[in-house]
Amino acid sequence: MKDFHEKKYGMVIDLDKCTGCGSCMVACMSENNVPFKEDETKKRLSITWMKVYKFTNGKSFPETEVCYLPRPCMHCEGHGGHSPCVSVCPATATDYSTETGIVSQIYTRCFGCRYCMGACPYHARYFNWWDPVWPKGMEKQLSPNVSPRMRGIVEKCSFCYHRLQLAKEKAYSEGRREVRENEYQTSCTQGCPAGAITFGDLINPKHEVYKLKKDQNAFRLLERLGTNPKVYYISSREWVRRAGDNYLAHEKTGKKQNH
Amino acid sequence: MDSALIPVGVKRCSFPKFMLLLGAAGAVLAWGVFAMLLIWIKGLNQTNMNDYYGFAIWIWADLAVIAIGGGAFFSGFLKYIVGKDELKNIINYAVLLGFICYSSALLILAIDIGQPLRGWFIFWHANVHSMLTEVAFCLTCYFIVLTIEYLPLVLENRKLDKIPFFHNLTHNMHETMAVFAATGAFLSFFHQGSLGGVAGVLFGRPFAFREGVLIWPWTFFLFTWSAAAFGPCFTILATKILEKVTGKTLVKFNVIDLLARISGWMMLTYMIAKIADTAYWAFVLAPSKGFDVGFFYTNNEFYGWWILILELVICGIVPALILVTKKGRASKTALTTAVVLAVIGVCLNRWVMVLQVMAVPVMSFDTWATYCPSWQEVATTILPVAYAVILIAISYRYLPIFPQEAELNPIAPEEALADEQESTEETADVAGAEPAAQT
Amino acid sequence: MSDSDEKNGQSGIITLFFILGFIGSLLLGWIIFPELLYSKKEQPVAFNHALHNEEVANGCESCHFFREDGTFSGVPKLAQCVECHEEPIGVSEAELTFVTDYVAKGREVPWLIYSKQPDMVFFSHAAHVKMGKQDCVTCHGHIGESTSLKPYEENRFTGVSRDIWGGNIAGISMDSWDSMKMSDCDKCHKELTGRQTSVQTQRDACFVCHK
Amino acid sequence: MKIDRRSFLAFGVGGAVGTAITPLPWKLMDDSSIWSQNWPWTPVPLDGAINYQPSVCTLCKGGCGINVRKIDDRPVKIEGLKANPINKGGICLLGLSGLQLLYGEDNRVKSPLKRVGKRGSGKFKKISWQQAITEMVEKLGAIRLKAQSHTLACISETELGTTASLIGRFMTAFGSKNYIRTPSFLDSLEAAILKTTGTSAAQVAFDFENSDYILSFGSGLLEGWGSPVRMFMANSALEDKKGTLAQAEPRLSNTAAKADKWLPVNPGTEADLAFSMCAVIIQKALYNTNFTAAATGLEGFKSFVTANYAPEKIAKSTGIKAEVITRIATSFAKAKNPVAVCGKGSGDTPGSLKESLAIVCLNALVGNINKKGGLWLTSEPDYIKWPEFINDDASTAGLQKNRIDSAQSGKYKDTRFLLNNFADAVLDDYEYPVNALMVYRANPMYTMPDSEKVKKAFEKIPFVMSFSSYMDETALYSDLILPDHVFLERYEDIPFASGYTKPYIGLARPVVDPLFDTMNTGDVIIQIAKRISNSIAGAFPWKDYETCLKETLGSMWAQLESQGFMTDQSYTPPSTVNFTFPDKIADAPAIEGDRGKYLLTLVPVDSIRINCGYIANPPFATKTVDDTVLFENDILVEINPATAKSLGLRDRKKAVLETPKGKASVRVFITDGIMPGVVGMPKGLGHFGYDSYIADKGVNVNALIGSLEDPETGLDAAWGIRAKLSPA
Repeated sequence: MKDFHEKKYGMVIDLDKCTGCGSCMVACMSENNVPFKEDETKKRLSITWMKVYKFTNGKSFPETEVCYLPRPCMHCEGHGGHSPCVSVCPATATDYSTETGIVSQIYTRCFGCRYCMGACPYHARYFNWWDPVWPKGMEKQLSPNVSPRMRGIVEKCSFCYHRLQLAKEKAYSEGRREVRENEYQTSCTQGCPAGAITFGDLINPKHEVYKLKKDQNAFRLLERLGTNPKVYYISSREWVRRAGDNYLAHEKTGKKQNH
Repeated sequence: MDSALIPVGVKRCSFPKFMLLLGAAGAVLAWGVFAMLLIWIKGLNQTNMNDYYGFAIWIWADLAVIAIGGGAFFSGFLKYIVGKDELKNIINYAVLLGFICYSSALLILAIDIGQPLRGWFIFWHANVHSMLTEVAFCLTCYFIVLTIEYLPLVLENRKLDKIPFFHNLTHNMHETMAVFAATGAFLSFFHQGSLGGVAGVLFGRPFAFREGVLIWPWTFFLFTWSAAAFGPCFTILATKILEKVTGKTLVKFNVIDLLARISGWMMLTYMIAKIADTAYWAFVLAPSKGFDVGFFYTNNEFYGWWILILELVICGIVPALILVTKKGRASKTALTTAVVLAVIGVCLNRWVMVLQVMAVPVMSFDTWATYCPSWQEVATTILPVAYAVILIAISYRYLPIFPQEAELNPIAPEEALADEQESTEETADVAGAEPAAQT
Repeated sequence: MSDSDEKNGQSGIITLFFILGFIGSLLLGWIIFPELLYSKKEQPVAFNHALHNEEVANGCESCHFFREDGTFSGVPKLAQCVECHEEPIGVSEAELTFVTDYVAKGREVPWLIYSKQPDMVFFSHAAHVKMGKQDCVTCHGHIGESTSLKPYEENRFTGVSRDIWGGNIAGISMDSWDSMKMSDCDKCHKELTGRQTSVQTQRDACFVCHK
Repeated sequence: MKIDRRSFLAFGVGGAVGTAITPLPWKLMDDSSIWSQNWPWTPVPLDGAINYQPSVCTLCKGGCGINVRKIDDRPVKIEGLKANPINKGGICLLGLSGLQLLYGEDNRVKSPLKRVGKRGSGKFKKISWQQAITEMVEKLGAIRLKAQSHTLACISETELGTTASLIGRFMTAFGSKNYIRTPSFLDSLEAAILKTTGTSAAQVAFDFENSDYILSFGSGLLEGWGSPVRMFMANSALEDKKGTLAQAEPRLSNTAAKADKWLPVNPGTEADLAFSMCAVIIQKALYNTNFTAAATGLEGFKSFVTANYAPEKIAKSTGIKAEVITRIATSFAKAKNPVAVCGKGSGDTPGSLKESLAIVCLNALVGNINKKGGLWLTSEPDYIKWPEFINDDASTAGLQKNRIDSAQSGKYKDTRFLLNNFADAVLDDYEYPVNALMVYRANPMYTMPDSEKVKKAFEKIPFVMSFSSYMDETALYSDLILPDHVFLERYEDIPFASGYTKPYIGLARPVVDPLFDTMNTGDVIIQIAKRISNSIAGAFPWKDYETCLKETLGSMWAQLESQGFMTDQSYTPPSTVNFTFPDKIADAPAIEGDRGKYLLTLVPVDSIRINCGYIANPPFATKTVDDTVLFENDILVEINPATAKSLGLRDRKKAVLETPKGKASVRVFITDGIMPGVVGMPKGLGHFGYDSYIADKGVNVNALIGSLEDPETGLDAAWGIRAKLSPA
């Protein structure tokens, strides 16, 4: 069956390489004009489009092992682009593009009902509970390529869509329609010092992600829910792969539902 | 002082006493309005919601008031469509309660959104796939219907009714009320259902997700069914409360009995469906997503098995069984207990379908979310209660809400005679569904 | 005066008042309101597009050019103007103002941009001009042939240029350059590209024109 | 005919009907939503031409290349520079947050300031550069007049590069030997190398990129140790080639989490563990005979380690089972290119000589010194070749005096800097008082252990001058602040990337015009020098800093200017090393504190997400800090569930942490990722300088720990302290 996408941008994150350093988080914040407050320790009120989760194998000292898992928006495809969040937005503020596979969020369309946040099992969506305020002088850092958000709306990772917009402009001015793999990379991919993140077109065999997603240790988060996410993870550790989804005690890791 | 406005043939408390009640309720209302303004001006940071708890007490309140306001559509349905004519003696009050519930729900929604000025986008840029769109449209339409249903009642005020235009309007509206009642029932079926669908379609949330038919998950039908079943209980409860407050019997027992019996059977059938749904979810659906049902009720500080038992058994099967038995209905205590439990039960169901849904972690390495509303949220949630007290008080005092009141509470003969004559004259040409008691 | 006369007179008055209210509100809504809604400002320097157009070799793109990375430069910066206007050319008043107030002081001219979209809009000139082969006039009208700049009007409430909504207060546009609302973009996209990449709207995806 | 209520009603109805068919209500409704979409108080970033400017980041000792994205003249984002050999395009979160350290007005010192209030009160008055320099000249001139040149001291993060060298030269010309560099693990390694190879002033580097087995003794290789981005890449490279990382550390740090083997070792016994591994390697004859044959003293070493460090013997004290020690030692020795590394945490404490010797010996046994994938001895860059100058009598007299910190003479003649002695020296007037102190690229008030003592010492120094760009703790305690440009506003040569094997010079360049009235410290030094005395002026023949820098770099300038860095990637170290195994090693000082009174050991916890150096953590970086580290303004200390149980402590609840140095209110985070009996306390929090986005978050661990003098090097050997923890 031919994929209905023209491009299907996605990510493969190698958890064996991720060191939990947090560069991806700051790379994202500084690229996307993400605001910050004096106190960001209440994590459920803290906007982090890219968030590094830390979890353990649950064993006690000294058998404890730790995994760091960077979580951007998964840009779920769901069934035919009806991702958990896109399908519930009452005002069409979030949408699924078959051109890129990206789940868009239009801040000015959103009126802040937060239904999408309730729908997203990854908690990739964040609400602007406050007006964004930059400490004196710091608003000079804001990039014009990403629109700052106002209070009262939901925002989330856009796969640095503005970078594709810019890459397209460059391609067009050179008479090309196609954007090259290295011309469109997300800020977190570019910033990751461990080189753990790979980004590209999941359905283009020439792209790195196409090969990596087929790794025998590749998995996606909560596949059993049918969210059909576009972010793949690779881990050589079985317990990490198992943590990627929910399993009944007797089930084997990787057992998939039929959809 | 305001005797000219008070319906004929009934007695009301003194005006100062009435004002005292309004004043007390008004103070609470003012507190709620203050909180509401704070939220509109400063934003939703005034709440204790967070990125895990984007839906919280308000959405619960919305779902709950609409569920208990379900008495309006279902009584209307029973009276106008099914033809249970006895219900005319309680339908006014049911409509009033419905009007209060639905206007409250709309107000809470307006507070709940982060950008109220863009609230109309839900209509203008509607996404037809969204349950919330369905909710917004049906809710608004049904609110209009309720307004139309409530309006003739207002116009029946002794003073207003003297204006011929209003008098005729009332008459004509009563004529066509069956049409509105039918429309209301139809709309209600959808929005009660779509409110159920709000949680049921969340396929990223295995605690809430249900399969269903076409675009509607089972919760869609369960919500409609439960609103129809439990809504009348609230109508009965609110009547009981008003009777307690006024110290009068306002509705004859046969009316209550009928409503309670229908409600009881509805509840019983609903409970069967709900238990079947819960069982299928617990043993088939949730496990297919890798969840053991026990997971949803353990490993957290608040949500235990108790909530399931409370909802299904104590506040579900028990009141249903009381209400389907003649003996249960006949006992005042049993009946009251049953309707109280039922109202708690339906509210609890809505709580579970909003707040527990948000609390349950989905990613294996995520944690349970807890939430406790801020005073601003509490105040704005209580606001509708104060508003309801005020509107009920005013309506009861000045409008002929309970057609049987005069009959059940005869007042001193001379007064009554004078009133009687007047009322007979005035109501002479008002035929049909005129609820004013003509004995 | 008989009762009925009085009654007739009374209803006449009521009708009159109704009409007064009706007409008054129409005047208010259609004529006074638009006047109040927009503020008017003159451009800092009188500029003659037609004149410049004759002097330059490459039409609009001589001054409104594409940068090397494909982005569009928009309204020229002072540095560009200085390339020719280091010293006053001619003796017009505007020229003198421009050279003394801006060139000499090294101050950027605070041009008021008619076609400035709100921040959430991403508009790719490259996509439209380079790829789509659209001409400037389609969206910007015949500004290139104008000899003077019209006053800049701004919505007092939203701070957006009037040219986005368009001059017509009812939002009706006759020519393609009359307004620059989302619906205008969308109309053209639908007609010319026919793309249906948005799952929700069956039109072009949101992230094509938004950022 | 009369106008009554009904007429007005009619007017109103007519108006309403009319209004409904005008654009007024609809346009206003639409506009109100457009207004809400463009709230005037939500900033709209200015658009312009995107351009990039390469430079070098100087926020830590990593020396990474950065590429600054600008919109017209306005920097908007810092990215890693692909071409740079150290970070190859990668970047850490501190570097990514760098613009916050440029733009954050409330943290910047925006002009020269003179103290007017009490020390530490933060009351300053703005003065001009002219006034500021005059003030300095007068203060320093007076000291010279009183023949007390030697009482001027300077604390700096580095002694390398043109600016630091200018300051050093100024100190010498002025007549003071008291240029004190802040400590690093390399100091102790340097001493170990001197002891074993006789090579002095060697820079120690590790060829991680080519190693297949990294054995680390508490080094936070992924916590900010060395050049952080290089370390992340090295770890990924190790992952790719299926190499091994073993981490000996009491806590499950990021490094331990990524390690193939985590050895939870009792704090303070890391050296014993390393020697024990030496013993295993020797016992099993797994050592590199080529190397040991060329080396001397193996026999003595053999008998020393086998007698004292047999695995069975030290298993108990270290907490690592004998068979684990044997297994790790064996696999380490059998690896193709193994390397052992030390330097706890991010490497800003020297540690004991014993520990450094232990890892040098481990490396020597496997014969990887100056070999591919091993420990390299490289030399310091030597491009700074300035003409000799003549000291006048005042400076000659000053230079006769010993250093205030006791380094470079007597017992510690081989140690170059001993900042850990500074506070005591000031407070006890060792030989002479400190009359003036200059602080350049350092924040000793915050970073030095035993904050209370440091504060007292500062209070005793009559004149403290800071070159800080930020209102940090030291600046707050200064009498005069002469703010430097920040790294994005100035030229600076960076001749060094911590732990990197290849020769490297990076050039930081101004990517933006200075935002405030600041001045390059190099220029300040030149201007002061020219005015204090003729002889000092004679040592500074340059017009300004930029001239000096260009002259100094000479022919390298052109390439540095165009590329941002210079390197020799083909460099390999001399293959022969004259190595002597030690035959006895002095014990390191025991952890401070009474074991009876203090039942636990407090260890500082380094994290890449919290910069603990002289620059405070910017808001973006702090935003990434977990709520298990910082919650609201409370710091969380890590303890094992067993520890918590024995002390009756509950997760996330408040507790009181007490050490011989002080007391602090904390919360506890209960985790299996730490040994029982150990308390892990995050480093880099508890600033009281800076603005409210940085200050008053948690507690500074340095306030609770002290320093311990290593018996041989005098360097700070402490890592942690005894502590007790009780419920609040």
